[in-house]
Amino acid sequence: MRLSIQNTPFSPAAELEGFATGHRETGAEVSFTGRVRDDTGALQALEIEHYPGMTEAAISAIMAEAATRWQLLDCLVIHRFGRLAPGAPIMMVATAARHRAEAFAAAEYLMDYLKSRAPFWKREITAEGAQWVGAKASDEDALTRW
Amino acid sequence: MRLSIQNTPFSPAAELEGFATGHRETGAEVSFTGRVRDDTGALQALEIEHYPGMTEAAISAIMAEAATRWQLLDCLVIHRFGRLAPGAPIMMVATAARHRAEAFAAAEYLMDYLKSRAPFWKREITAEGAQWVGAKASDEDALTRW
Amino acid sequence: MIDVLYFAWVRERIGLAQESVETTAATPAELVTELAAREPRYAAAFADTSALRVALDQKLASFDAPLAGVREIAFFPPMTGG
Amino acid sequence: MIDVLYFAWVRERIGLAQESVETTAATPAELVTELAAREPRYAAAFADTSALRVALDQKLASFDAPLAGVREIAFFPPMTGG
Repeated sequence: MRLSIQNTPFSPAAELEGFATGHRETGAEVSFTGRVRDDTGALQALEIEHYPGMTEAAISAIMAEAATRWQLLDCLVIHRFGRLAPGAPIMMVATAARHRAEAFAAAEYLMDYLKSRAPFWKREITAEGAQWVGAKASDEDALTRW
Repeated sequence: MRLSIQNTPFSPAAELEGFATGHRETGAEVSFTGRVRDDTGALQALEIEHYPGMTEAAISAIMAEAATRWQLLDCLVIHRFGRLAPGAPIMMVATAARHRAEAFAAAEYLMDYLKSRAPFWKREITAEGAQWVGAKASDEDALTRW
Repeated sequence: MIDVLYFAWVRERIGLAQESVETTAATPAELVTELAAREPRYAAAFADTSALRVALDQKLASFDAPLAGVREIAFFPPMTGG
Repeated sequence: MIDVLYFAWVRERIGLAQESVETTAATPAELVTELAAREPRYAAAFADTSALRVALDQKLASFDAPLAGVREIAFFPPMTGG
Protein backbone atom coordinates (compact mmCIF):
# COMPACT_ATOMS: atom_id res chain seq x y z
CA MET A 1 0.00 0.00 0.00
CA ARG A 2 1.42 3.39 -0.94
CA LEU A 3 -0.03 6.91 -0.90
CA SER A 4 1.71 10.01 -2.14
CA ILE A 5 0.34 13.56 -2.18
CA GLN A 6 2.90 15.60 -4.05
CA ASN A 7 3.43 18.79 -6.04
CA THR A 8 6.09 17.21 -8.25
CA PRO A 9 5.28 15.55 -11.58
CA PHE A 10 5.20 11.76 -11.86
CA SER A 11 5.16 9.13 -14.58
CA PRO A 12 2.27 6.64 -14.22
CA ALA A 13 4.20 4.08 -16.26
CA ALA A 14 7.27 4.37 -14.04
CA GLU A 15 5.12 4.13 -10.89
CA LEU A 16 3.62 0.86 -12.14
CA GLU A 17 7.09 -0.73 -12.31
CA GLY A 18 7.34 -3.03 -9.36
CA PHE A 19 3.71 -2.61 -8.33
CA ALA A 20 2.21 -5.79 -6.82
CA THR A 21 5.33 -7.84 -7.44
CA GLY A 22 6.15 -10.51 -4.90
CA HIS A 23 2.55 -11.73 -4.56
CA ARG A 24 2.19 -15.03 -6.37
CA GLU A 25 -1.60 -14.84 -5.91
CA THR A 26 -1.84 -11.65 -7.99
CA GLY A 27 -3.80 -12.40 -11.16
CA ALA A 28 -5.15 -8.96 -11.97
CA GLU A 29 -3.89 -5.40 -11.82
CA VAL A 30 -5.85 -2.30 -12.77
CA SER A 31 -4.51 1.22 -13.06
CA PHE A 32 -6.28 4.50 -13.63
CA THR A 33 -4.58 7.75 -14.62
CA GLY A 34 -6.34 11.11 -14.67
CA ARG A 35 -4.81 13.79 -16.90
CA VAL A 36 -5.33 17.52 -17.32
CA ARG A 37 -7.83 17.59 -20.18
CA ASP A 38 -7.87 20.52 -22.57
CA ASP A 39 -11.06 20.27 -24.62
CA THR A 40 -10.81 23.64 -26.32
CA GLY A 41 -7.06 24.25 -26.58
CA ALA A 42 -7.47 27.36 -24.39
CA LEU A 43 -6.28 25.90 -21.08
CA GLN A 44 -3.01 27.33 -19.80
CA ALA A 45 -2.81 25.41 -16.55
CA LEU A 46 -4.78 23.59 -13.88
CA GLU A 47 -4.20 24.65 -10.28
CA ILE A 48 -5.01 22.18 -7.53
CA GLU A 49 -5.43 23.20 -3.90
CA HIS A 50 -5.74 20.68 -1.09
CA TYR A 51 -6.13 20.42 2.68
CA PRO A 52 -2.83 19.05 4.02
CA GLY A 53 -3.38 16.47 6.73
CA MET A 54 -7.03 15.82 5.92
CA THR A 55 -6.09 14.76 2.38
CA GLU A 56 -3.79 12.00 3.60
CA ALA A 57 -6.24 10.88 6.31
CA ALA A 58 -9.23 10.80 3.96
CA ILE A 59 -7.45 8.88 1.21
CA SER A 60 -5.86 6.43 3.66
CA ALA A 61 -9.32 5.64 4.99
CA ILE A 62 -10.67 5.10 1.46
CA MET A 63 -7.74 2.81 0.62
CA ALA A 64 -8.18 0.78 3.80
CA GLU A 65 -11.88 0.31 3.06
CA ALA A 66 -11.15 -0.80 -0.52
CA ALA A 67 -8.41 -3.20 0.61
CA THR A 68 -10.83 -4.86 3.02
CA ARG A 69 -13.83 -5.03 0.70
CA TRP A 70 -11.90 -6.60 -2.19
CA GLN A 71 -8.99 -8.33 -0.43
CA LEU A 72 -6.44 -6.29 -2.34
CA LEU A 73 -2.90 -7.61 -2.55
CA ASP A 74 -1.57 -4.13 -3.30
CA CYS A 75 -2.93 -0.61 -3.69
CA LEU A 76 -1.37 2.67 -4.82
CA VAL A 77 -2.65 6.25 -4.90
CA ILE A 78 -0.70 9.27 -6.14
CA HIS A 79 -2.28 12.73 -6.36
CA ARG A 80 -0.65 15.99 -7.32
CA PHE A 81 -1.39 19.49 -6.14
CA GLY A 82 -0.07 22.86 -7.34
CA ARG A 83 0.13 24.05 -10.95
CA LEU A 84 -0.18 21.45 -13.72
CA ALA A 85 0.26 21.79 -17.47
CA PRO A 86 -2.33 20.47 -19.96
CA GLY A 87 -1.78 16.76 -20.55
CA ALA A 88 0.03 16.22 -17.26
CA PRO A 89 -1.02 13.31 -15.03
CA ILE A 90 -3.08 14.64 -12.11
CA MET A 91 -3.38 11.41 -10.21
CA MET A 92 -3.36 7.66 -10.48
CA VAL A 93 -4.68 4.66 -8.61
CA ALA A 94 -3.58 1.06 -9.00
CA THR A 95 -5.06 -2.10 -7.50
CA ALA A 96 -3.93 -5.72 -7.43
CA ALA A 97 -6.17 -8.67 -6.64
CA ARG A 98 -6.61 -12.34 -7.42
CA HIS A 99 -9.26 -11.79 -10.09
CA ARG A 100 -10.20 -9.02 -12.47
CA ALA A 101 -13.63 -8.25 -11.01
CA GLU A 102 -12.10 -7.31 -7.65
CA ALA A 103 -9.29 -5.24 -9.16
CA PHE A 104 -11.71 -3.28 -11.39
CA ALA A 105 -14.29 -2.72 -8.65
CA ALA A 106 -11.67 -1.50 -6.17
CA ALA A 107 -10.13 0.92 -8.69
CA GLU A 108 -13.53 2.38 -9.55
CA TYR A 109 -14.46 2.64 -5.89
CA LEU A 110 -11.21 4.49 -5.12
CA MET A 111 -11.84 6.88 -8.02
CA ASP A 112 -15.45 7.56 -7.04
CA TYR A 113 -14.49 8.35 -3.46
CA LEU A 114 -11.40 10.38 -4.41
CA LYS A 115 -13.61 12.55 -6.63
CA SER A 116 -16.06 13.49 -3.91
CA ARG A 117 -14.44 12.79 -0.54
CA ALA A 118 -10.79 13.81 -0.83
CA PRO A 119 -10.26 17.53 -0.14
CA PHE A 120 -8.92 18.77 -3.48
CA TRP A 121 -10.20 21.74 -5.46
CA LYS A 122 -9.34 22.47 -9.08
CA ARG A 123 -9.11 25.81 -10.84
CA GLU A 124 -8.71 26.21 -14.60
CA ILE A 125 -6.44 29.00 -15.83
CA THR A 126 -7.08 30.47 -19.29
CA ALA A 127 -6.26 33.79 -20.95
CA GLU A 128 -9.64 35.02 -19.65
CA GLY A 129 -8.72 34.31 -16.04
CA ALA A 130 -9.20 31.62 -13.41
CA GLN A 131 -12.33 29.54 -12.92
CA TRP A 132 -13.03 27.08 -10.10
CA VAL A 133 -14.18 23.69 -11.39
CA GLY A 134 -17.63 22.87 -10.03
CA ALA A 135 -18.46 19.51 -8.51
CA LYS A 136 -20.68 17.39 -10.72
CA ALA A 137 -23.88 15.93 -9.33
CA SER A 138 -22.99 12.74 -11.24
CA ASP A 139 -19.84 12.36 -9.12
CA GLU A 140 -21.83 12.48 -5.90
CA ASP A 141 -24.43 10.13 -7.41
CA ALA A 142 -21.67 7.65 -8.31
CA LEU A 143 -21.17 6.92 -4.59
CA THR A 144 -24.63 5.43 -4.24
CA ARG A 145 -23.60 2.30 -6.15
CA TRP A 146 -21.17 1.16 -3.43
CA MET B 1 -4.94 1.54 -31.62
CA ARG B 2 -2.42 -1.26 -31.28
CA LEU B 3 -2.78 -5.04 -31.04
CA SER B 4 0.05 -7.47 -30.49
CA ILE B 5 -0.21 -11.25 -30.19
CA GLN B 6 3.26 -12.40 -29.21
CA ASN B 7 5.19 -15.22 -27.61
CA THR B 8 7.83 -12.87 -26.20
CA PRO B 9 7.57 -11.38 -22.68
CA PHE B 10 6.50 -7.75 -22.24
CA SER B 11 6.50 -5.13 -19.51
CA PRO B 12 3.06 -3.58 -18.90
CA ALA B 13 4.69 -0.48 -17.40
CA ALA B 14 6.94 0.00 -20.43
CA GLU B 15 4.00 -0.50 -22.82
CA LEU B 16 2.08 2.28 -21.05
CA GLU B 17 4.86 4.78 -21.82
CA GLY B 18 3.60 6.93 -24.63
CA PHE B 19 0.09 5.45 -24.57
CA ALA B 20 -2.59 8.02 -25.48
CA THR B 21 -0.13 10.89 -25.68
CA GLY B 22 -0.85 13.56 -28.23
CA HIS B 23 -4.59 13.72 -27.47
CA ARG B 24 -5.32 16.85 -25.50
CA GLU B 25 -8.89 15.60 -24.87
CA THR B 26 -7.60 12.54 -22.95
CA GLY B 27 -8.69 12.83 -19.33
CA ALA B 28 -8.75 9.19 -18.30
CA GLU B 29 -6.63 6.13 -18.96
CA VAL B 30 -7.30 2.65 -17.62
CA SER B 31 -5.00 -0.34 -17.87
CA PHE B 32 -5.54 -3.96 -16.96
CA THR B 33 -2.79 -6.56 -16.63
CA GLY B 34 -3.44 -10.26 -16.23
CA ARG B 35 -0.67 -12.30 -14.63
CA VAL B 36 0.02 -16.03 -14.23
CA ARG B 37 -1.44 -16.66 -10.77
CA ASP B 38 0.02 -19.38 -8.61
CA ASP B 39 -2.38 -19.97 -5.73
CA THR B 40 -0.70 -23.06 -4.31
CA GLY B 41 2.96 -22.58 -5.16
CA ALA B 42 2.84 -25.77 -7.29
CA LEU B 43 2.58 -24.17 -10.72
CA GLN B 44 5.61 -24.67 -12.95
CA ALA B 45 4.33 -22.91 -16.04
CA LEU B 46 1.25 -21.83 -17.95
CA GLU B 47 1.06 -22.82 -21.61
CA ILE B 48 -1.16 -20.79 -23.90
CA GLU B 49 -2.28 -22.04 -27.31
CA HIS B 50 -4.08 -19.82 -29.81
CA TYR B 51 -5.57 -19.84 -33.31
CA PRO B 52 -3.31 -17.64 -35.45
CA GLY B 53 -5.32 -15.46 -37.79
CA MET B 54 -8.61 -15.84 -35.96
CA THR B 55 -7.05 -14.41 -32.78
CA GLU B 56 -6.07 -11.16 -34.48
CA ALA B 57 -9.40 -10.89 -36.34
CA ALA B 58 -11.49 -11.56 -33.23
CA ILE B 59 -9.62 -9.10 -31.01
CA SER B 60 -9.55 -6.40 -33.71
CA ALA B 61 -13.32 -6.68 -33.98
CA ILE B 62 -13.73 -6.40 -30.19
CA MET B 63 -11.43 -3.34 -30.11
CA ALA B 64 -13.31 -1.66 -32.97
CA GLU B 65 -16.61 -2.20 -31.18
CA ALA B 66 -15.24 -0.79 -27.91
CA ALA B 67 -13.73 2.24 -29.67
CA THR B 68 -17.10 3.05 -31.22
CA ARG B 69 -19.22 2.49 -28.12
CA TRP B 70 -17.07 4.62 -25.83
CA GLN B 71 -15.39 7.04 -28.27
CA LEU B 72 -11.93 5.87 -27.27
CA LEU B 73 -9.00 8.15 -28.01
CA ASP B 74 -6.59 5.21 -27.83
CA CYS B 75 -6.74 1.48 -27.22
CA LEU B 76 -4.08 -1.18 -26.72
CA VAL B 77 -4.23 -4.98 -26.42
CA ILE B 78 -1.22 -7.26 -25.91
CA HIS B 79 -1.65 -11.02 -25.39
CA ARG B 80 1.05 -13.65 -25.07
CA PHE B 81 1.01 -17.26 -26.16
CA GLY B 82 3.52 -20.05 -25.53
CA ARG B 83 5.05 -21.00 -22.20
CA LEU B 84 4.83 -18.49 -19.33
CA ALA B 85 6.40 -18.54 -15.87
CA PRO B 86 4.37 -17.90 -12.68
CA GLY B 87 3.98 -14.17 -12.12
CA ALA B 88 4.56 -13.26 -15.78
CA PRO B 89 2.14 -10.87 -17.49
CA ILE B 90 -0.21 -12.85 -19.75
CA MET B 91 -1.93 -9.92 -21.35
CA MET B 92 -2.87 -6.29 -20.94
CA VAL B 93 -5.46 -3.87 -22.23
CA ALA B 94 -5.35 -0.09 -22.02
CA THR B 95 -8.01 2.46 -22.90
CA ALA B 96 -8.03 6.25 -23.13
CA ALA B 97 -11.14 8.41 -23.14
CA ARG B 98 -12.33 11.85 -22.10
CA HIS B 99 -13.86 10.68 -18.81
CA ARG B 100 -13.26 7.86 -16.38
CA ALA B 101 -16.60 6.09 -16.83
CA GLU B 102 -15.90 5.48 -20.53
CA ALA B 103 -12.30 4.35 -19.98
CA PHE B 104 -13.33 1.88 -17.24
CA ALA B 105 -16.33 0.50 -19.14
CA ALA B 106 -14.29 -0.02 -22.32
CA ALA B 107 -11.49 -1.80 -20.46
CA GLU B 108 -13.94 -4.13 -18.71
CA TYR B 109 -15.78 -4.80 -21.97
CA LEU B 110 -12.50 -5.69 -23.70
CA MET B 111 -11.57 -8.04 -20.84
CA ASP B 112 -14.96 -9.75 -20.77
CA TYR B 113 -14.89 -10.38 -24.52
CA LEU B 114 -11.24 -11.42 -24.59
CA LYS B 115 -11.99 -14.02 -21.92
CA SER B 116 -14.76 -15.75 -23.86
CA ARG B 117 -14.43 -14.75 -27.51
CA ALA B 118 -10.71 -14.68 -28.34
CA PRO B 119 -9.36 -18.13 -29.30
CA PHE B 120 -6.85 -18.80 -26.53
CA TRP B 121 -6.62 -21.93 -24.41
CA LYS B 122 -4.60 -22.24 -21.21
CA ARG B 123 -2.94 -25.30 -19.73
CA GLU B 124 -1.40 -25.42 -16.25
CA ILE B 125 1.80 -27.40 -15.85
CA THR B 126 2.62 -28.84 -12.42
CA ALA B 127 4.78 -31.74 -11.20
CA GLU B 128 1.65 -33.92 -11.54
CA GLY B 129 1.28 -33.13 -15.24
CA ALA B 130 -0.66 -30.79 -17.51
CA GLN B 131 -4.26 -29.70 -16.98
CA TRP B 132 -6.39 -27.64 -19.38
CA VAL B 133 -8.03 -24.68 -17.67
CA GLY B 134 -11.81 -24.94 -17.98
CA ALA B 135 -13.95 -22.02 -19.06
CA LYS B 136 -15.95 -20.51 -16.22
CA ALA B 137 -19.70 -20.05 -16.58
CA SER B 138 -19.22 -16.69 -14.85
CA ASP B 139 -17.05 -15.51 -17.75
CA GLU B 140 -19.76 -16.33 -20.28
CA ASP B 141 -22.36 -14.73 -18.00
CA ALA B 142 -20.28 -11.54 -17.81
CA LEU B 143 -21.09 -10.85 -21.48
CA THR B 144 -24.77 -10.40 -20.76
CA ARG B 145 -24.16 -7.05 -19.09
CA TRP B 146 -23.05 -5.39 -22.35
CA MET C 1 -10.59 29.35 20.61
CA ILE C 2 -10.94 27.36 17.42
CA ASP C 3 -8.80 27.34 14.27
CA VAL C 4 -10.94 28.12 11.22
CA LEU C 5 -9.64 27.18 7.76
CA TYR C 6 -11.04 28.26 4.38
CA PHE C 7 -10.32 26.63 1.02
CA ALA C 8 -10.85 27.37 -2.68
CA TRP C 9 -13.42 30.13 -3.39
CA VAL C 10 -14.39 30.36 0.29
CA ARG C 11 -10.79 31.33 1.02
CA GLU C 12 -10.83 33.80 -1.89
CA ARG C 13 -14.07 35.50 -0.85
CA ILE C 14 -13.05 35.86 2.77
CA GLY C 15 -9.49 36.77 1.81
CA LEU C 16 -8.00 34.53 4.48
CA ALA C 17 -6.74 30.93 4.56
CA GLN C 18 -6.85 30.55 8.33
CA GLU C 19 -7.75 32.41 11.50
CA SER C 20 -8.33 31.73 15.20
CA VAL C 21 -11.80 32.56 16.43
CA GLU C 22 -13.16 33.03 19.94
CA THR C 23 -16.64 31.57 19.89
CA THR C 24 -19.32 29.90 21.99
CA ALA C 25 -21.06 28.45 18.93
CA ALA C 26 -22.34 24.95 19.61
CA THR C 27 -22.39 23.87 15.95
CA PRO C 28 -20.81 24.81 12.60
CA ALA C 29 -24.18 26.37 11.64
CA GLU C 30 -24.01 28.70 14.65
CA LEU C 31 -20.41 29.61 13.84
CA VAL C 32 -21.45 30.43 10.27
CA THR C 33 -24.14 32.78 11.60
CA GLU C 34 -21.58 34.53 13.83
CA LEU C 35 -19.03 34.88 11.04
CA ALA C 36 -21.58 36.05 8.44
CA ALA C 37 -22.63 38.84 10.80
CA ARG C 38 -19.08 40.18 10.98
CA GLU C 39 -18.48 41.61 7.51
CA PRO C 40 -19.94 41.45 4.00
CA ARG C 41 -17.07 39.26 2.74
CA TYR C 42 -18.04 36.58 5.29
CA ALA C 43 -21.72 37.01 4.46
CA ALA C 44 -20.86 36.54 0.76
CA ALA C 45 -18.83 33.39 1.44
CA PHE C 46 -21.55 31.86 3.63
CA ALA C 47 -24.59 33.07 1.66
CA ASP C 48 -25.55 29.52 0.66
CA THR C 49 -24.31 26.84 3.04
CA SER C 50 -25.90 24.13 0.88
CA ALA C 51 -23.02 24.88 -1.53
CA LEU C 52 -20.49 24.34 1.27
CA ARG C 53 -18.94 21.45 3.12
CA VAL C 54 -17.52 21.46 6.64
CA ALA C 55 -14.82 19.36 8.28
CA LEU C 56 -14.24 19.07 12.06
CA ASP C 57 -10.70 18.12 13.01
CA GLN C 58 -10.16 17.05 9.39
CA LYS C 59 -13.24 14.84 9.14
CA LEU C 60 -16.31 15.67 7.06
CA ALA C 61 -19.24 16.58 9.32
CA SER C 62 -22.68 18.13 9.13
CA PHE C 63 -23.50 21.75 9.93
CA ASP C 64 -25.38 20.70 13.05
CA ALA C 65 -22.65 18.48 14.51
CA PRO C 66 -21.43 19.42 18.03
CA LEU C 67 -18.40 21.74 18.12
CA ALA C 68 -17.48 20.85 21.72
CA GLY C 69 -13.84 19.75 21.89
CA VAL C 70 -13.14 20.52 18.23
CA ARG C 71 -9.81 22.30 17.63
CA GLU C 72 -9.95 22.84 13.87
CA ILE C 73 -12.90 23.55 11.59
CA ALA C 74 -12.68 23.98 7.82
CA PHE C 75 -15.17 25.39 5.30
CA PHE C 76 -14.89 24.64 1.59
CA PRO C 77 -16.89 23.97 -1.57
CA PRO C 78 -17.69 20.41 -2.70
CA MET C 79 -14.45 18.61 -3.50
CA THR C 80 -13.24 18.10 -7.05
CA GLY C 81 -10.32 15.71 -6.81
CA GLY C 82 -9.38 12.82 -9.01
CA MET D 1 -12.16 -30.36 -49.64
CA ILE D 2 -12.15 -28.46 -46.39
CA ASP D 3 -9.31 -27.71 -43.96
CA VAL D 4 -10.19 -28.94 -40.48
CA LEU D 5 -8.30 -27.53 -37.47
CA TYR D 6 -8.31 -28.83 -33.89
CA PHE D 7 -7.18 -26.93 -30.79
CA ALA D 8 -6.43 -27.64 -27.13
CA TRP D 9 -7.79 -30.98 -25.85
CA VAL D 10 -9.66 -31.62 -29.09
CA ARG D 11 -6.28 -31.57 -30.85
CA GLU D 12 -4.79 -33.81 -28.17
CA ARG D 13 -7.57 -36.39 -28.31
CA ILE D 14 -7.55 -36.60 -32.10
CA GLY D 15 -3.76 -36.43 -32.22
CA LEU D 16 -3.78 -33.96 -35.10
CA ALA D 17 -3.67 -30.18 -35.38
CA GLN D 18 -4.94 -29.98 -38.94
CA GLU D 19 -6.12 -32.15 -41.82
CA SER D 20 -7.87 -31.80 -45.16
CA VAL D 21 -11.16 -33.66 -45.41
CA GLU D 22 -13.26 -34.64 -48.42
CA THR D 23 -16.87 -34.22 -47.33
CA THR D 24 -20.37 -33.49 -48.52
CA ALA D 25 -21.52 -32.46 -45.02
CA ALA D 26 -23.88 -29.50 -45.17
CA THR D 27 -23.22 -28.33 -41.61
CA PRO D 28 -20.58 -28.64 -38.87
CA ALA D 29 -22.93 -31.04 -37.07
CA GLU D 30 -22.97 -33.35 -40.11
CA LEU D 31 -19.19 -33.17 -40.39
CA VAL D 32 -18.89 -34.12 -36.71
CA THR D 33 -21.07 -37.18 -37.33
CA GLU D 34 -18.85 -38.22 -40.26
CA LEU D 35 -15.62 -37.73 -38.31
CA ALA D 36 -16.90 -39.47 -35.15
CA ALA D 37 -17.73 -42.53 -37.26
CA ARG D 38 -14.14 -42.81 -38.46
CA GLU D 39 -12.22 -43.89 -35.38
CA PRO D 40 -12.58 -44.02 -31.57
CA ARG D 41 -10.23 -41.02 -31.09
CA TYR D 42 -12.59 -38.83 -33.15
CA ALA D 43 -15.61 -40.27 -31.35
CA ALA D 44 -13.92 -39.42 -28.02
CA ALA D 45 -13.15 -35.86 -29.08
CA PHE D 46 -16.69 -35.25 -30.35
CA ALA D 47 -18.57 -37.20 -27.67
CA ASP D 48 -20.21 -34.02 -26.29
CA THR D 49 -20.49 -31.19 -28.80
CA SER D 50 -22.13 -28.97 -26.17
CA ALA D 51 -18.59 -28.76 -24.70
CA LEU D 52 -17.21 -27.62 -28.07
CA ARG D 53 -17.15 -24.48 -30.16
CA VAL D 54 -16.83 -24.25 -33.93
CA ALA D 55 -15.42 -21.53 -36.19
CA LEU D 56 -16.03 -21.25 -39.94
CA ASP D 57 -13.32 -19.35 -41.81
CA GLN D 58 -12.11 -18.04 -38.44
CA LYS D 59 -15.49 -16.79 -37.24
CA LEU D 60 -17.49 -18.38 -34.43
CA ALA D 61 -20.53 -20.17 -35.81
CA SER D 62 -23.20 -22.64 -34.74
CA PHE D 63 -23.15 -26.36 -35.43
CA ASP D 64 -26.06 -26.02 -37.85
CA ALA D 65 -24.58 -23.17 -39.92
CA PRO D 66 -24.19 -23.87 -43.67
CA LEU D 67 -20.77 -25.22 -44.72
CA ALA D 68 -21.19 -24.26 -48.40
CA GLY D 69 -18.22 -22.16 -49.54
CA VAL D 70 -16.34 -22.55 -46.25
CA ARG D 71 -12.62 -23.31 -46.67
CA GLU D 72 -11.53 -23.70 -43.05
CA ILE D 73 -13.40 -25.14 -40.08
CA ALA D 74 -12.01 -25.34 -36.55
CA PHE D 75 -13.18 -27.28 -33.48
CA PHE D 76 -12.09 -26.33 -29.96
CA PRO D 77 -13.23 -26.13 -26.33
CA PRO D 78 -14.64 -22.89 -24.86
CA MET D 79 -11.95 -20.23 -24.94
CA THR D 80 -9.98 -19.25 -21.86
CA GLY D 81 -8.06 -16.13 -22.84
CA GLY D 82 -7.38 -12.99 -20.88
